[in-house]
Amino acid sequence: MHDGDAIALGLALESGIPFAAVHEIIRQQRRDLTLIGPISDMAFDQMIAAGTVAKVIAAWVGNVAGGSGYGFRRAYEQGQPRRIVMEDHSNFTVGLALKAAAMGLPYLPTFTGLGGDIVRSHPRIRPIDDPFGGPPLLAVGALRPDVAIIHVQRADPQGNAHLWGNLGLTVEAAYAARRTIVICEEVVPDAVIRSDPNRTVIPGFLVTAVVEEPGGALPSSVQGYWRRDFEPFLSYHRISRTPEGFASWLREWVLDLPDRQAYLRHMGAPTSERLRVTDRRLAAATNFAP
Amino acid sequence: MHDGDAIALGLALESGIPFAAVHEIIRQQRRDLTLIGPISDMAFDQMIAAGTVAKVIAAWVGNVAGGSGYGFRRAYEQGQPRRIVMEDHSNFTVGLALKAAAMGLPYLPTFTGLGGDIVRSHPRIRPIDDPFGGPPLLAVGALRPDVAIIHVQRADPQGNAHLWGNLGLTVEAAYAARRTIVICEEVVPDAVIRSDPNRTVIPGFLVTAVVEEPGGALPSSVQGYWRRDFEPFLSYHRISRTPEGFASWLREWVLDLPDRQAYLRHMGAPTSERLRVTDRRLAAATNFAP
Amino acid sequence: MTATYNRRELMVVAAAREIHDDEVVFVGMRLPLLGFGLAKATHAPNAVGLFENGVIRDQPAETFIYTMGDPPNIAGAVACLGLLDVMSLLQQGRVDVGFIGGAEIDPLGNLNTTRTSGSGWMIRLPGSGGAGDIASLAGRTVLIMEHEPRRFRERVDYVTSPGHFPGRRRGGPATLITTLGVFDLSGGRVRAASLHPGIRAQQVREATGFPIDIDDEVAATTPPSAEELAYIRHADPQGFWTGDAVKAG
Amino acid sequence: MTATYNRRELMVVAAAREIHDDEVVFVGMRLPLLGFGLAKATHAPNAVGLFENGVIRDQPAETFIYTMGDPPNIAGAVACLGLLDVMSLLQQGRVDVGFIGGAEIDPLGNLNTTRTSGSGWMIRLPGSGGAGDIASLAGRTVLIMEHEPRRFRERVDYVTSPGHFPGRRRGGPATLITTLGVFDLSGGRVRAASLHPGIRAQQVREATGFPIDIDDEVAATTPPSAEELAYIRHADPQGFWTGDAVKAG
Repeated sequence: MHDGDAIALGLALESGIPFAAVHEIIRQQRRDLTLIGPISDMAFDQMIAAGTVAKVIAAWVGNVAGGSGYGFRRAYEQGQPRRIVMEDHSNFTVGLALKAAAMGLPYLPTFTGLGGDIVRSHPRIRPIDDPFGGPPLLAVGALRPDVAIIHVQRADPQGNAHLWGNLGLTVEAAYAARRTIVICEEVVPDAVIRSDPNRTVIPGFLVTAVVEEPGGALPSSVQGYWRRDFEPFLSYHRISRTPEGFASWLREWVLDLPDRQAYLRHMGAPTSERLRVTDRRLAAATNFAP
Repeated sequence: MHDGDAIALGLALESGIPFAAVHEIIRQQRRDLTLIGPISDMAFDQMIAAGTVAKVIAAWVGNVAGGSGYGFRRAYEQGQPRRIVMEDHSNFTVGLALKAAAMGLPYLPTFTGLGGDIVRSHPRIRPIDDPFGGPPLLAVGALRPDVAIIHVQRADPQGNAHLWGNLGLTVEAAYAARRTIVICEEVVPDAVIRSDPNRTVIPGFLVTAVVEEPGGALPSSVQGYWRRDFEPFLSYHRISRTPEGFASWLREWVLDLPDRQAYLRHMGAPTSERLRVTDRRLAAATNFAP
Repeated sequence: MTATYNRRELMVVAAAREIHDDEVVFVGMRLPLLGFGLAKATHAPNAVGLFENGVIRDQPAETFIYTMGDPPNIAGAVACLGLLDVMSLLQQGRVDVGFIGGAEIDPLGNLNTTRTSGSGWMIRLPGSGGAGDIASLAGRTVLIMEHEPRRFRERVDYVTSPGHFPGRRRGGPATLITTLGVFDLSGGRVRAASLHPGIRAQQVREATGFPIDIDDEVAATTPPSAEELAYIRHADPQGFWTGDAVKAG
Repeated sequence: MTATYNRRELMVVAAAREIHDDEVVFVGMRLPLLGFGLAKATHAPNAVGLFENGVIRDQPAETFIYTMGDPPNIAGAVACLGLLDVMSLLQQGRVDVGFIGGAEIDPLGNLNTTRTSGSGWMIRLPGSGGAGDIASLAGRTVLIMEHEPRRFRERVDYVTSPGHFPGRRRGGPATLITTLGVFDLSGGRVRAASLHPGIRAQQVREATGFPIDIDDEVAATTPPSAEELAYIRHADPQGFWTGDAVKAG
């Protein structure tokens, strides 16, 4: 991760948000980052309020539980702690921008957004004609992140990754990015991945690094591993209403904690036990025997 | 299925080819069909030689085991038993044509085929400019089948279908088609499908009909259910070299057999036992517990 | 005789009534999510629900969900696809009706959830999410709003989710459900279809920042039945979305 | 001292040598598939193989496969995606090298697998399959051909898989492996890199329907080692693709 990088994260929408990586980026005091994602939930708000962000390319920036993201609002409305540039999208247009890059294309056409202001004088979206004579469309230009940070359930050491539950734009971003970092609940033997090749949404040769970080997405959920912890989203929403409140949250939950293990300890065993999924609801048997 | 329909099948390439449906279409003496698929293996050749086909939209027409498809060659070279129109594609362009329809777009852009003859004066492919000023591209026009015939391992009564192993263009065709017919090895309770929603490649509301036809794809393979029977592809290749040979093959394997059950009986128990997958190589456990 | 209910519960019922059987519905969170479940449980058992994160459900989640990505919304879904898969189906015209909300609305049904200076200073809102796509591409849209003068503006500052406009290919706002009534937007203007019990026309006019058609004989919104209320209170036991404290949309 | 071998086996070895370690390879069937396995087993252990049906493998199938869709090619794959997924990776430039064959070739490396009148009457061939895409989009392509005069034409009747042409964005034919030798096509003309042991320049010229550069000191193709032969005969025990009877490409 370098200052000025364009980073895609939070791609599965409300689940699998790599908060451990988000907090580490804040601790490392990265600067001038561009954030890319559909609806980023409070991860983007935290990075913006911490002053690491110069630009946001997203469809929705806030706190899904609470609504407004106060860090985002302060940066956008008052330039505090710094001014940010916002490239507004809808979920579909940011998805098409990533998909275009994933397909090795300069753009993809769409009808979405016509008649609205998002696509008006947009740096990445232009009106085009249908070469077959149909009604006019919009061209959504390719968006290639420098880095995509993906949280999955399991991956092998080569980065071949099994992801289930919400997918959102995870696959598109992993294909599109110059570097893809896979964070997983478990690094597993390659035999586990090979047992179900249709579950491998990200082939290992696209992956730059594999990191085993159980609970690295908390307080967001990971299907089959962690429930969503609702309370931190609400309490962050309340406390981040003022810069002072955010600063105290930042100290308590990021700066004063060296890593995710410390975060989990600070969260407390009772909470993590409540959130950890222990019961099993397994996918039906699927036979790959040749 | 009606005369003149545009039918997509053989979408997973060499596996899951719905031969039972293909032979029934021949028995029903459908006429003037348009066939759509990537590499159709001998299914298209059989339908063409039987005189049911007016047009083929595909990247490859022949017999993967043997090479040339003699039925296709006779129709194309000599108009026997009838003249056919060929719309040549590459696998990528026929896939993009289906994907454009699946996305509700008039076309998708691509760089493939530039400098070659497939895309030259093609009814569905045109040169276009990159609205962002990059190098010129090609626009592949949307292709919307009237019917897509899909062979899957299991589906619930609503048509929610689990497919694993080769996917090819199955999903794109099911999304693009006006009507989608799902042929499955097993109709299963919806609980089986719900246990693994990421495995549901075709949502039921896109499906017009669900047919349980075990072995309906033989002699092509179905992962976890049937091995590929190699010999019938070679023997068909040999016998279909002459119109008389094809006629005798057609009588023996299609016209004189009322249905797929009769086909399996005619194939013989030893063969079907040899082809049936009995051992298990199960996908690793995947937990969806909330 | 009907049980007592609050306006949120009435809005959920009104939302449910906008869903017909066998329809494919692009479901939002909050009130529309409850409305979808209520419709499934009553008059629309065969409706199918799509969520912008890629989830497709033909029955509501077994337990309460705070976001569409919560694990209970995945478990038991008939399909869990990618965002672009469901958006493709939406763009293809396979979705009959979609629900969206907004901070501001104008007479054409344009919704603003991006930024507003209505209050004198500029306020940044979260943005479109999938709302702009649903507004653009669904067969028809149902809008859910708080009915307040500052939200009902002659012209919104920013059109996040386009309403009716010349050259629209498909769909557009059909119905607006507010804290005061149910309104028909299909004609490109706002006409009261029903006012919630106890709401007077004058009240609605005062709460609407632009001219609005209210017939003198305008009907009253049919109150929730005991069964409908029972469903809502089972689905939202804490009144998380339907308690009197919370905001709509 | 090297074991005896036939030309197909020599072509497999030549194909394997075109694959470098850590490369992403768009694998064909027949000889290139064996070449990929051989390269993995020898000098390119970290090469990854893509198949146009969506399969991604980092090791060959455990048992012999007749088509890339055969169940043994799925079992143990690291990924099984859709056709458009792997084509997207190809178009994105993530594939280093791809293998293709053809019925006819011209000096620019254009391949024809669609239709030809070379023999006087028109013959319809199966078509492109994925070959045209690999030829267009791979980082470089390796061509595999039967070396016969009727196949080596000044100009092919139909360009199914484009060779070198003005304005090409990327790649193009790098190497041609035939039953007679290995040829460098990178310059946009055909230059002999090596002739198979026992093959004379005159023989090659007579089998080539257009002028071809053969240096007097042209090297002989390095024969398969005993280890290489052992691998090939293990991977193709019946000589299904490498027996003397079969045809190349």
